[in-house]
Formats: sequence, structure tokens, C-alpha cells
Amino acid sequence: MSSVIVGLKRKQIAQLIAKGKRLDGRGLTDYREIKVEQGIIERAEGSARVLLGKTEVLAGTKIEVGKPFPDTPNEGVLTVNAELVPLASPNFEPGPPNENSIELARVVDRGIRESKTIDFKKLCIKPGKKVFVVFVDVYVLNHDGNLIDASALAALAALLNTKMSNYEIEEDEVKIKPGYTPLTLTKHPIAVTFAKINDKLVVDPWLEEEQTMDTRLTITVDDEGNICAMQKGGTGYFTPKQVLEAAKIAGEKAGEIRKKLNW
Amino acid sequence: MSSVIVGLKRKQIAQLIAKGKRLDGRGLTDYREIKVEQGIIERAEGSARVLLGKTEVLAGTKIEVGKPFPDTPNEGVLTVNAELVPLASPNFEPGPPNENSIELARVVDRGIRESKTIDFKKLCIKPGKKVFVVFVDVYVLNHDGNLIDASALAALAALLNTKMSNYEIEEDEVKIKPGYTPLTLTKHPIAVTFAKINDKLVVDPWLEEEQTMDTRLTITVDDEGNICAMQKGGTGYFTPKQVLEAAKIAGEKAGEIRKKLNW
Amino acid sequence: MSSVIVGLKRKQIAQLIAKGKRLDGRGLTDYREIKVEQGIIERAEGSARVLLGKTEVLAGTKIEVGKPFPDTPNEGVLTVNAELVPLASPNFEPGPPNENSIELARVVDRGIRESKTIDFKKLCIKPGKKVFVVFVDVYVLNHDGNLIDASALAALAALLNTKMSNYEIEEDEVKIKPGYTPLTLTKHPIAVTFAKINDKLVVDPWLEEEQTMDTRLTITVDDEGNICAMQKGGTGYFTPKQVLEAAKIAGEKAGEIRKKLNW
Amino acid sequence: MSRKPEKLIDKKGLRLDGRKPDELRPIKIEVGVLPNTDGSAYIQQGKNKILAGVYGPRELHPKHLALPDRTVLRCRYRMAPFSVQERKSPAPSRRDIELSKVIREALEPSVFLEYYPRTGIDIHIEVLQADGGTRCASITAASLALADAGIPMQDLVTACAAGKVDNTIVLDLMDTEDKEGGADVPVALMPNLNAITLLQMDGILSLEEFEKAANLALEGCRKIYPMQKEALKAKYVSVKEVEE
Amino acid sequence: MSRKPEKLIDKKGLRLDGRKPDELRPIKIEVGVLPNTDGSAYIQQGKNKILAGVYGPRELHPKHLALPDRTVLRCRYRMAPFSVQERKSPAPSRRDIELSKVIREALEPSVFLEYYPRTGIDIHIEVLQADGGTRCASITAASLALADAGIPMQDLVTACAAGKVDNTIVLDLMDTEDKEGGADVPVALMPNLNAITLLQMDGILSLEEFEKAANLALEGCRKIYPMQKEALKAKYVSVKEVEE
Amino acid sequence: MSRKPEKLIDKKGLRLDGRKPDELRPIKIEVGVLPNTDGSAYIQQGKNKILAGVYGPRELHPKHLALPDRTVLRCRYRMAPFSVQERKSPAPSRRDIELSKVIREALEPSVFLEYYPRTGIDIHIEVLQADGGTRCASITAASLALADAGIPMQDLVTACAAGKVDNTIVLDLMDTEDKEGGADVPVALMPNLNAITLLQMDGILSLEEFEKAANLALEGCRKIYPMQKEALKAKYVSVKEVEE
Repeated sequence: MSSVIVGLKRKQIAQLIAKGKRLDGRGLTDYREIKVEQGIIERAEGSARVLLGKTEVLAGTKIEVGKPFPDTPNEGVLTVNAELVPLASPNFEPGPPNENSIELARVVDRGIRESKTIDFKKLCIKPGKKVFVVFVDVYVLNHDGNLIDASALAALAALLNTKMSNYEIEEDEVKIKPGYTPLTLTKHPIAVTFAKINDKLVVDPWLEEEQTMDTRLTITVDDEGNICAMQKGGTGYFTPKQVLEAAKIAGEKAGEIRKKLNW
Repeated sequence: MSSVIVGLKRKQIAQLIAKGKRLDGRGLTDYREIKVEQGIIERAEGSARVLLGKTEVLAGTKIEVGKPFPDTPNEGVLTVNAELVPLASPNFEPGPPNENSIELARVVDRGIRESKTIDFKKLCIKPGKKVFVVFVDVYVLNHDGNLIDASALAALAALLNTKMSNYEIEEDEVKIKPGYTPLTLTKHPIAVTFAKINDKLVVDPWLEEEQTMDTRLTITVDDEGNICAMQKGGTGYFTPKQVLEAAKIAGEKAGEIRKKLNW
Repeated sequence: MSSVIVGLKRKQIAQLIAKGKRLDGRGLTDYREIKVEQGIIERAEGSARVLLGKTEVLAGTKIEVGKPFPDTPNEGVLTVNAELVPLASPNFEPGPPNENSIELARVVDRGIRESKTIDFKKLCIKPGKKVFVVFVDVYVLNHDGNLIDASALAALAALLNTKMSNYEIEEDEVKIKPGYTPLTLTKHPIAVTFAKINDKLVVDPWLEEEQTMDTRLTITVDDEGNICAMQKGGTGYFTPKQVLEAAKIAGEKAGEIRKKLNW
Repeated sequence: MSRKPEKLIDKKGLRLDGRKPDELRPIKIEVGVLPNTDGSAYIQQGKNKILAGVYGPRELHPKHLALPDRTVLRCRYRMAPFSVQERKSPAPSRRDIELSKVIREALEPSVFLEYYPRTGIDIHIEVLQADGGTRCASITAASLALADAGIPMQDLVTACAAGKVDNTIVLDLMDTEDKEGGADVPVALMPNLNAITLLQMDGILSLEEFEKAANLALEGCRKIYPMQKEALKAKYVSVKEVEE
Repeated sequence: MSRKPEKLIDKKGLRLDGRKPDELRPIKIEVGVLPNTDGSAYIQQGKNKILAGVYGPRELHPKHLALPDRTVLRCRYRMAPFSVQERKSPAPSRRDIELSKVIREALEPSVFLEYYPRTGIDIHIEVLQADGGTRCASITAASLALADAGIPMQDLVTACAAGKVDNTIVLDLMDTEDKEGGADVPVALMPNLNAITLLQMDGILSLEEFEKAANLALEGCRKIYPMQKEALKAKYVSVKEVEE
Repeated sequence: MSRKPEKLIDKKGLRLDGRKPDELRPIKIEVGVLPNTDGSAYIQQGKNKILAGVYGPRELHPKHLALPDRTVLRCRYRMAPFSVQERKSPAPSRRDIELSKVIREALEPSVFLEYYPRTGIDIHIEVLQADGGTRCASITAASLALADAGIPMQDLVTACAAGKVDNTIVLDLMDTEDKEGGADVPVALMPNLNAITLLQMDGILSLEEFEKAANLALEGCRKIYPMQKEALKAKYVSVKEVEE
């Protein structure tokens, strides 16, 4: 978009928001439609495709044998990686992960890790030597705004869909046995992202709102309504009051989404 | 060369080929002179220098202890790498392998691998844990066209020249013993490359022909006349009839080369 | 600096040197003031900060368990790395090590290694399998000339300050025990760098002298006055007579520095 | 961790998935699936799931790559980390780089490059799930993505492999057949021009077997071609319906 | 190899290093410490030892990154290999890259970017020793380095974390508290504008706990702010003294 | 896997390969061996086998590296993976990068850089087999490649090492002597100008030993210099013969 058009759009979006309205008809704290489809990649241990409006994210999990971190020798490892696939936007360049895809992966990672969704102790094979590594690969297929919430949903849905091969330990080697056991998750952390536009907060910004927003705040909330991760992004600021307001709304929105998805 | 000169050269070459002739006097299915010199790099387990006309390729082999691939735990590993050394052409840029050197290495690799030239089972030390890795490094020293055929010849000649140190296994460790044993090869796959110029096929294109050709086809043939690898390259196309014609000629040419080299 | 100013500065420096004087008042073989502060990074096994005039270098050591080199299975490993931190000069670009930081690290490394300052045999845990790796990381914080001498001093001072955790070997694993033992060093190699300006040698060139010098020579000398490393740098040349003159002065200067620092 | 099957063709002459030797896997093609690209297509062929998208013709970055007399076609083939049995590192493998090259060279003969001098066209292919024959399915999809982007072409490019499995020449090998079988011959064709734009082979085939396999692969291409055209038509019909 | 402490808060309500829950670690700030930069600052906060330096506004390389209407702020946060328990590889980690981004975004709202179109400002941060809370201490120092470089700003940016340790909300977590504790909330503030420019969180906090922690962190920022101004003044007084 | 020899000098004062202490290894030099370069040379010194080639003066890429008042000399030293005992990774090692730098700096004083402003000269060195002293043999060959390319120079650069082995100062160390010996002093010289353009040293030498070794190395250079000139002449004689 040319900068003139962006300027006009920004004005239009801001004026609407001042009246409590949005360009696509939503209320300020309404999410776009959420669709979750699980198990669509049979080769993966778990997978899910999430549509958040037109934003589309595919996540797949793989479980491999690896080494624990030196400071947590009795725990399995979680590795979240995000790819901003060039197909998803003309602005996504091919190449190694940049600061945007790294931030996306790390925010999704923290939501899962800090909420203690996965019992990492159960993923230990031989303390200090061998553990299971859970890879979650987030593939952004269409970018229409709010990649964090869509990616966090896709990652969680893929983990909920994950089945590990049964195994036994023989002479310190992992031998695969027939059958599968689902990965047990104890929590369902939901990321809720706010955009600040013209000093007002809106939930689940879509692409045109993101292009005009001042700044962004993501709050991840667990099943008990506790906050387990936050991330401010963008070059603007929030007042302390706005942060607390957002934290309260995030709890409500996370509950609604969890209920809607039966999680 | 300026594009005007390329245009003139292209016309000249095409006119000659239409008459069944070539700029350097060869017939359409004639190879340039082939010279093979083996064992010139004493530090390498095997080595060979191949001259195909003025095209010059040096190949060296190294054998090291490594890990097998997970899907072939009882087999040694072959790794072919090709370097388009900047000395060989002003158009070769220094830097990590690009698509041309990777394609070259992989076509040479497939010819050796698919023809089952090497008995990989014999290179297993401890199944799933330790095997011998055969490195073939192809070093292009002068580029005067048809790097694939020259490189495939150099790689094969270096393998034929390869001697492994004798060894015994002590407590899962490889201990070197005095003496050497030649690597046994069961096949002699020969790559035969065609250029299509003005809808005619010529064998073993040299640099000026490559600069004017529409497209390229390599067919690798084993001692029984079986095809074990093919690779079309370049942005043109072949008719099905041309492909079959090329396959037939490739068998004849491979036989001639094998005979000439006493392989 | 513009090239005109550089030209004027060069002339001024050269004229002074012809008279045996330097822009900052030093004699031709005088060092700037040397300050060494050890133990300032508590997280490191050893550390030191060196000021050579305004040139400032911080070095820290870390000791980890690693693998020996194949040709020295009974010896620990020394790894010297140098970072030309962008803070130190507007001319230092962020990014992976370039030829200047690699040369700096390797000259510092050779001085320590070749003088046999560290008894690497004592750092072997299990021959061929496990040894201690001594990392020396040289961090250049302010560049005002003669980075080699300052870095060599900082690396040596950090090594002299290094304490290893006590340990015992249990089932081939290193178990940390309470307490520390200092790393024993047997030598104190000192690097002495000369700049050749207008066919005269000056010791410890500072930044403005480096910008105008023809070439550079570093001579590292051990406690017995033996030479253990040399490195000519820059695009000029030395006469054989100048080299021998420098070697003699280097021995004297190294002795003075060692005495001053009580090493 | 999958065990190797003992036989790839059963007594009735049928393959592991019940197909006859000359039978294609079920194919589903959809055009115009990615709203942010200039053209796109999705293909399912067996368990292969592949997206192809096109940007351009557009300004080239970096600019010095631009050519005065034609557009520059670039192609990037990648596999998602979860698309295969062992997780694939997201960094491009040597195989990714070779396949990007041969796919580009398979598509380039179909495009009128000289229509858009000084520009670039980028083809991005993402293999979401791999099941043997991804390069062929990628070409089939990518050619449709080019068409969907409105790039002028002489013909669509259609691709299919044939090969040898338990001494039988078979069409459209799936993953196990590819890995355990005796040979694989991927072919790309501009059907109207009878022009082969991709041809590779690995395994061992006699001259006769090769001829049979190549012909079978070409036949496969000719079977897929109408499905491509159908998918293209479906998109424009649905667009028209929306517009009306 | 350090053993984990059993309790992070003792019976008297004091922390491992003897601090009260709402107490900052000792802080030492110095401005103008790096002669070759345009502006610089050094901070010690507990055992954190961090240098920040600024170059610019200056010409941007590569040039095509320049913007017609404002300066481009870049930020590079790195940790020295010897700054942490296990040697850190000098190559940038994913954490380094994320922190460089959030630190830049924490500082950018304070800078009048439009004063210097077509230029760039580079902020380099080197963590020489890390002891928990490096991103906050880095912001505190980097904002001073910008001021020292004479970059026009609306306010200084001051940063501090609060968190939860043994069920107590505490200020300015040190390394062990950060690793073994229950939550960490780093916050950056432009104190005069009451504007939060960095906010992250990990761990588990109820809404009430979060509110308490956020307020404590903001209080921490307001305690550090005068130290920043003091350090800035000290430099200019000493410069003046030198000049006189 | 080679075993270490017990003695490097035998009772008769001869070395492992039968040489006297001040004896060079057999040297074979050929000029003009690579048809696609602007100048080239091949050297065998003992078992060292090294190719050097030159492109230029030519336009520099990227252009912003060009200098208004002189040519830019670049040098790239690499070892073939099969050139050494343990296979060398094709990626440049830190040693490769240091050697590229010191070789360039050894050659640069000989070239009239100001003759070709805004251009670049690229020197590529490929070590096909390494046997100790590759940097010196590379300089000897590269200087001839520059001459063969017609680059105007004040003098050829000739290089040779001396060192200490079993307490004897010896000339032109081969691999085993280099690895097991006590010191190595590689030197490059412009013989007509008596100008030392490369000087490195590792090992332990007293001042007297160093002086002796340095003088021996310079003597070695002066022995190789006529061989260089001979090789250059041989090429132009043979060219002339061809032309006649």
C-alpha cells in the first residue's frame, strides 16, 4: 500500500474505533471466526490447521530422542520453531529465521512452557543423557494479522493431537513397540493479543489494523485464569491502566475460546 | 563474450551441426580425447585426474569412521562433494556450493550409488553405530564444458584407485593395522552427456557448445548396458523420441569409453 | 578522518619519528602505561582487564569438558577467540569474525601455545575421549592501537587468574567437588609489537601511528628470552637488519613488562 | 521406524495400496487457494500435500539480477519439518536446492519470459506432507499457480513418475515403492507440445524397461493434464459466480 | 554446577542476598565510558556488568535501508562468552535476537526519530557478566548512551523487573531468583510520561499477583530514574570541570 | 594414523628424507597452466602440489569495494579436502582465512597497485596436496601467476621456511618436521630489494637460533628465485616457439 492510502486507512480505522466499531464489523473485543482442524498431517506425530479469519497457520509436531539441557537433566526438551513462509505474504522474504519469526516462536514457546502444559519429567529416558525432544513447527500459510494467537492455537491443537510411539528401553537404546500413547497435556494456554490504535485497545487485530496500530500486547492465560506469558511488541507504549485492562479482558477471552473449542 | 559474438557463434555452431559437423572437427557423437591419471595425490586414499579435452577434473577420496543413516543402519555412507574452483573459470564465484555444484555432485553421486558400484554392506563396522564413510571430493580445475562426464570419470577412477588401511575392531574402536586393501568396486558407471542444439543432439559438448545449447541430458550406464541415472538440465526440452535416441547412443558410448580405459 | 588529514598527520608523525620523538611524547621504544586488573568477571573461571594507554581489552576464560584433537589424544585443548566489539571502534562491523579478529586470536593463541605456557597433558581426562578445553575469549572494548599486545596481556592475565573446579572421575563422568585449584602456568609469554613508519621502528604503536604505518611486526618472547611467536602484518616490508633489531628490542621490552607486572 | 514390506506387488498384481500397475493415486487439485499470492494451487496426490504460490512479474531484488530482455524465473522448493518421517531441518538441504533447480528448469520452457523484461517471477513450493513423487506433484501445482497468476504460457506443464517395483513397471510411485523399489523416472511434459521438460532417473533399468517406464510416465502426465485444466476452470467458474 | 537453594526467602522475609522483597540490588551507573562511541554508559546492577554504546545519527549502510522521513534505530544485544555459567557461543542466539528487538522497541518511543531523516542510529549492548535482569539493565544503560550521544528524546527509559519467588512478590530478581522463582515481569517505563515501553512476563501469576508485580516493577523504575539522571549530570559536571 | 618418528636427524646429520640440513626439497615450477585464468602457476615442493591463478585487473564486485587511487588485491588460500591426512571440510577454516591475509600482504608490496585504479585483482590458491610449508610455496607460485597475468611488479616474491628440528637449524621443513620439530620460520622475500614481506614464527628459538634460521630461510629464497625466473622464461620461450 502507498503511504497515502495507509494514512487514509489509518484515519478511517481510528475514527471507527473511537466509536467502538471496526472496519470488518467486529466489536472491539471480538475475535474473528476460529476454525481448528486436527490430524491433517499423518506423517507428523500431531498436527493442526488453524484459521483465524483469513489468517492460516499449520503446526506439526515431531518427537525424537535427544540430549537434555545441562541444567534440567531429568526433563525432556521443547523446541518451537516458526516459519514465515513466503507464500503467506509478499512481505515475507525467504531465508533463515529473522527477528519476527524468532519472536513469534519464542512467544508461542513461553506460553506452553511457562504454563507447564507438558510434563517434561515424563519425557526423560536416561537422566542427563537421553530425553525426548518435542519439536513444534509452526508454519504460517496466510498472513491476515494476529499471527501470535493463531500460532499459539495451532501449536496447542497440534500438541493435543500428538501421539507418541510406544517404546521400551533396551541397553540404553529406545526400541519402538507397536501402538501409540497420546502426549498428556495438563493445561490449555491461550494467547490473547491486543492492538493499541489511537489510544484504544482492540482484540485480535487483523492485517489492516496491524498496519495502523501503535503497539501490540499479547497475554497468555491458562485454564485457571493465571497469566503465564506476556509480550509487548511494536514501537509504541501502554499506560499501566491499559495493561491491567488488557490483562482482565485476556482472561475472559481465553475462557471463551477454551469453551468454544471444548478444551 | 558479448551477446553479439554469442549470437554469431550460436549461428555458426548450429549451421555446422545441421551438416553433422562441429566447430572443433568432431562428429556429433564423438568424445574429445580422454586422459586418466590415477594416484597422483598420495595423501588421499585414492585419486585421479581426468582430462576431457581441456576440461580438467581432479577427484580424491578419503575414508573415515562415521555414523550410518538411520534407514540403512548396516551400510556405509557415500558422500560426494563437488567444488567449482574459481581457478577453473572466471564465472565461478568463490563461496559455499551453489545449485550448479550441488547438482553436479548429486548427479555423480547417483551414478555411483544407483549402479551399486560400491558394496556398502562391507563398509559397516557396528550396525547402527559405526560405519565407514567414503568421501569423494570432485575438484573442477578447468572448465571447458561437460563437467558432469569428466567429474563422473574422475570420481570413478579415484574410487578404483582407493586403498583402505587394514584395521581390526577392539572394544568397538577401529584400530589401524599395517597394510592396505583396495576398495572393491563391482561396476563402472559411465555418464554420457548430450547437448541439444538446434534440435540436434551432440555428445560431450564443449564450452562453446554449452553456451549455445538449448538443453542438456545426462545418461549414466552400467557395465551391462543398464541405465542407472539420468538428469535433464537447462531450460529447454526434449521430445520423447530424442530421449530414446540418446539412451541408445549413451549405451554405445559408455561401452566405448569402458573399453578404451580397460574398465 | 579524511585522506587529506591523514596525509598531514602521516607527515607530522614521520617527521617527529625521524627526530626520535612521537606525537604523544613517548620515546621510540616506550610503551604506553599498562594497567592490569584481574578477577573482575566472577562468572568466568578467570578474567582480566588490560588498559594499554586508552586501548582496553577484557579477557575471560571458561573451562569445559570436550574432545581432544585426533593427533594429540592425551592433551587438553586451548581455544582462543577474539571479538572486535563494535563498541570499540566505529570501524568495527558487527558480524562473524573477519580476517582481523581471526588473525588477532591466532597470534595470541600461538604465543600461549608455542611457549608451552599451559601443561596440556594435565588437562587430559580420558585419553582420546575426554579432555578439558580452555576457552580464552578476548573482548576488545576500546581500540586505540596495538590490539595484539593488549590482547596477549589480557589473555595471559586471565589465565594466571584462572581457577578450575576440583573434580573426580566417576564412571568416566566428571563430577565436580568443592573447592578450586588454580591453573598452573609455567611461562609468561609477552607480545611486543613494532610499527615501521618512514623506515623507523617504534614500539607499541597507538591508533594514529597505526593509521600511518607501513607495516607491523609482533614478536612474542618467553621468560628465558626465547622467541616463541612472530607475525608480520600489513602491506609493507622489513629489511633483515630491522627484523633482528626488533627481535633484540622485543626481548628487552618483554623483560621490562614482566618485571613491572611481577610475572 | 516403519518395517519394510516383503512384497510390493501381490499375487493379483496389485500394489500395497491396492492400485494396478498403471494406476495413478487419487489426485485433488485446487487453484487460487492463497489470497496473498498472485497465483496459487494446492495438490493432493496420494498422501502428498503441496502448496505452490507465485509472486510476479514484479520488481526484482536485488536489482542487479534483472535482465534487459526477459523476466527472471526463480523457484524455491522446501519441505516442512513435519512432512517426513524423521523431522527435516528447516535449513535448505542439498536435495532442496537441486529440486528447486530442476523444477524451475521444468517450468521455464512453458513461460513467455520475454513478455516482462527487467522483472522477476518467484515460485514458492511448500511440501506439507511428502509421500513419494513430490517433485512431480510440485511441478503440476506450480504450473497452475503460474497460470492463476496470469503469466502467459505456451502450455501447462504436467509431471508424473513411473518406475520399477518387484520387476514390474508401475505408474506414480508412492513413498515405499520409491524407497524399496528398483527405479524411479520422474518426467514433466508440456502435453500439447509433446515436450519433455523434466527427466531424471535413478535405480537400474534396461533400455527396454526405461522406454516402457518413460512411456508410462508420459501417459500419466496426459491423464493428469485434464485434471489441471478442470481445476483451473473450476476456479474461474467460481470467481465468475461470485462476481455475478 | 551450582546447587539449587532450598528456600529463596528466609524466615525473616529476606532474600538470598539479604535484600527485602521490595529492595533493588546495588546499582552503579557511569556515562561516557567509551571514547570511540558517540555516546555510552556502563551499568552494574548486582553482578550484572553491561556496556551500552551508540553511534549516530550517521549514514546508514546498506543505504537502501534508509527512510525518507526518519532515522532508523538498530539495536544489537550480545552476551560475552564468559558472562554466564556455561560458555556462550559468540554467534547470536535466538534469545539475543529477540532481546535486541524488544530492547529496540522499548527505546524507540523515547526518540524523536523524525529529526534525522535518512540516517541510522546503532545501539550496541555488551553484557560482560549476567546475573538476571540483563534486558532491563541494558535498557537503562542504553537510554543513557542515547542521551550521551545527544540524541533528542522525550524522556529517558528506565527498566526494572519484578516477579514472584516463594510466593512473595519481589523486586529486581537476581539470577537464582529468576531461574528458580515462579515468575518474572520485566518492565520499561518513560517515567515522566507514565508510558510502558517494554512488558514481558513468564511464569505463573494470578491477575492480582500480576498487578502487584507490575506496580512494584514500575516503582523500581521510578527509583532508578533519579540514578540515571545523576549519572548523566555527573558526566557533564566532570566534562565541565575538565574544560574549566 | 602415521606413527611419530623417534629421530628427525640421523647420525650422519641427514633428515628423514635424506636431505642435508640446508637442502631444499625438489622443486618443480610451471607457469601458465590454467587456460581460463589471466595468469597461473603450479608448484611442487616435496609432496606439496599447489595451483595459483590470477584474474584481473578487472571490474570489482561488489563495486563499492573499489578504490579511486589503486587496485584492490584479494587473495583466497584453500586446501582441497583430500590434501591432508584427515579430510578437511571445504568450508574455510580460521587458518585458511589467516593464511589468505598474510599471503596477500606478502604479495602486495611487490605490485604497483596505483597502475589500475578502481579495479580488482583476485589471487586464488588451491593446495591439492599439503606437505608442510604450503604458505611459502603458495607465495612463490602466486607471485609467478601475477607475473604471468602481466601485472607490473617491482620484483618477484619468493618464500621459504627454515626451522629447528632435533636442535638443528634446517631449511624447508616438510610436514613431519613441521609437526614434530621445535620451530618454524616462514619468510617471504623480494630478493632484488632485500625486503621481507612475510615473517611468521612458531616454536621456541633463542635470539641466536632465530637469526640463524632467518638467514637460512632467506638463503632458501635466494635459491628458489632463479627457479622462478627460469619457469617464467620457459613459458615465454614455449609461447614464442608456438607463435613462430
